[in-house]
Amino acid sequence: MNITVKVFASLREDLGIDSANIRLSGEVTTLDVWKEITDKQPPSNLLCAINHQYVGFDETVRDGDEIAFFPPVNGG
Amino acid sequence: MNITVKVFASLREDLGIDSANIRLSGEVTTLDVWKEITDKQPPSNLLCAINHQYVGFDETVRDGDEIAFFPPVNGG
Amino acid sequence: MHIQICPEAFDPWSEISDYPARSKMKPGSYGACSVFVGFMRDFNLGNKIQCLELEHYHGMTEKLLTEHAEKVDQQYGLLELLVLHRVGMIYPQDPIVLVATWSAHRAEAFKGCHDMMEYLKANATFWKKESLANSQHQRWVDSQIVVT
Amino acid sequence: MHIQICPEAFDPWSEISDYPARSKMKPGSYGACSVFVGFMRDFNLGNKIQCLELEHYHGMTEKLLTEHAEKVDQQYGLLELLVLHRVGMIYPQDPIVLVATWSAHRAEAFKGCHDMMEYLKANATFWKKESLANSQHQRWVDSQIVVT
Repeated sequence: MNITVKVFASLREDLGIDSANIRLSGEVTTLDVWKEITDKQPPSNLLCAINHQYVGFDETVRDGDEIAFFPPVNGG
Repeated sequence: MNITVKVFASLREDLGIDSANIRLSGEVTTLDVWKEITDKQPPSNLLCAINHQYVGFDETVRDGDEIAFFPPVNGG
Repeated sequence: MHIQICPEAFDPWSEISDYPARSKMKPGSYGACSVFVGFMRDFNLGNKIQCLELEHYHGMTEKLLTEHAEKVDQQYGLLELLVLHRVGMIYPQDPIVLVATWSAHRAEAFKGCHDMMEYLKANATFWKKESLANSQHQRWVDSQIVVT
Repeated sequence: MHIQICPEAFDPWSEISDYPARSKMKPGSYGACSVFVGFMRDFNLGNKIQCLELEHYHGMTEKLLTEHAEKVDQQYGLLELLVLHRVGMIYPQDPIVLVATWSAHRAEAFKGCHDMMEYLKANATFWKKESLANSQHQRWVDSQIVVT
């Protein structure tokens, strides 16, 4: 399956990744996607979304999904 | 002693009094002032002020005071 | 801090927009502004309302609002506080009251604005007499008192 | 209801002033308007700040804000709700966020505005990178994350 990965803010700078298209096969979770883009450990306060919705790291990823990783948010 | 009495809103209309200067003698409370301006019973939700400060009906009145009687307030 | 009783209509948004420049605040010092504006509705208690006459106790109203504004200012560490309140003849859609607070962070601005507004509603010496549309009927709003 | 991400500076007071006429509200139907505006301060964590770059997750931000605005709208029976939020380069004194609510009575407007603002702060996908004055130093604000 093909997915899109997006990375934001300081995490984008740390990983050097803005956006990526990845091909994966088999049963895949959001944590698997993280491991696919970096060898680093997921930070304790890392946030994750699938298709613009907050999810955990054991969430199943499907073909065509947009997966995002980002640090704590700070609007307003 | 001389005092000024002011009456507001529906109470002003009911009593037919807007403002009055009254001469009184002896120990006088706000309730005595009420009795001086009308024979009617003080309504249960009547409010009273001396010199722009909320007070009760047993408050002592002094020469030169401005005593006000009015219904529940409703600003904003 | 500015407290004002207004016999004429005011534009709340231009008042707020203009206020910081003529206040004691330094530009860039405030991170938050919380505002409440009360407007006259054209409907009350099931009746269409034509206009409202707003009466106040001149002197006492200003004293109460100023004293409480100073308290709120201190309690929440506000940078500025603005209160405007109409009196006189008011028509549907007209602004009646404006409370605006400025502070470094949002919690203080929110709390200060809410506190000032609740105090004003419960204590400030204003009374409203509304005139019903298509009728000669007038009535005092929420300040019924029975004298017997 | 209107939710907008703004790449350019906006004037919060003229936006609020203009909104009722282009909203679904009938004139005279609203008795209360509660507003919060967040501004950029020129000082943070002991440093003078020159500017701020505000990044957002396009798509997710709009979705989260719209979903929560609909929830707030229903929960408090609001008549209207307006949310504007800046992205891009922001300078001291610039408005960053505007939340405004309209309702028949004041409690609902106050609660709706506060609820929307708290949700936005805690959940909406924005990040801030500030540039210190008189320095080349830049830092991410309140979104520290350590990748090892």
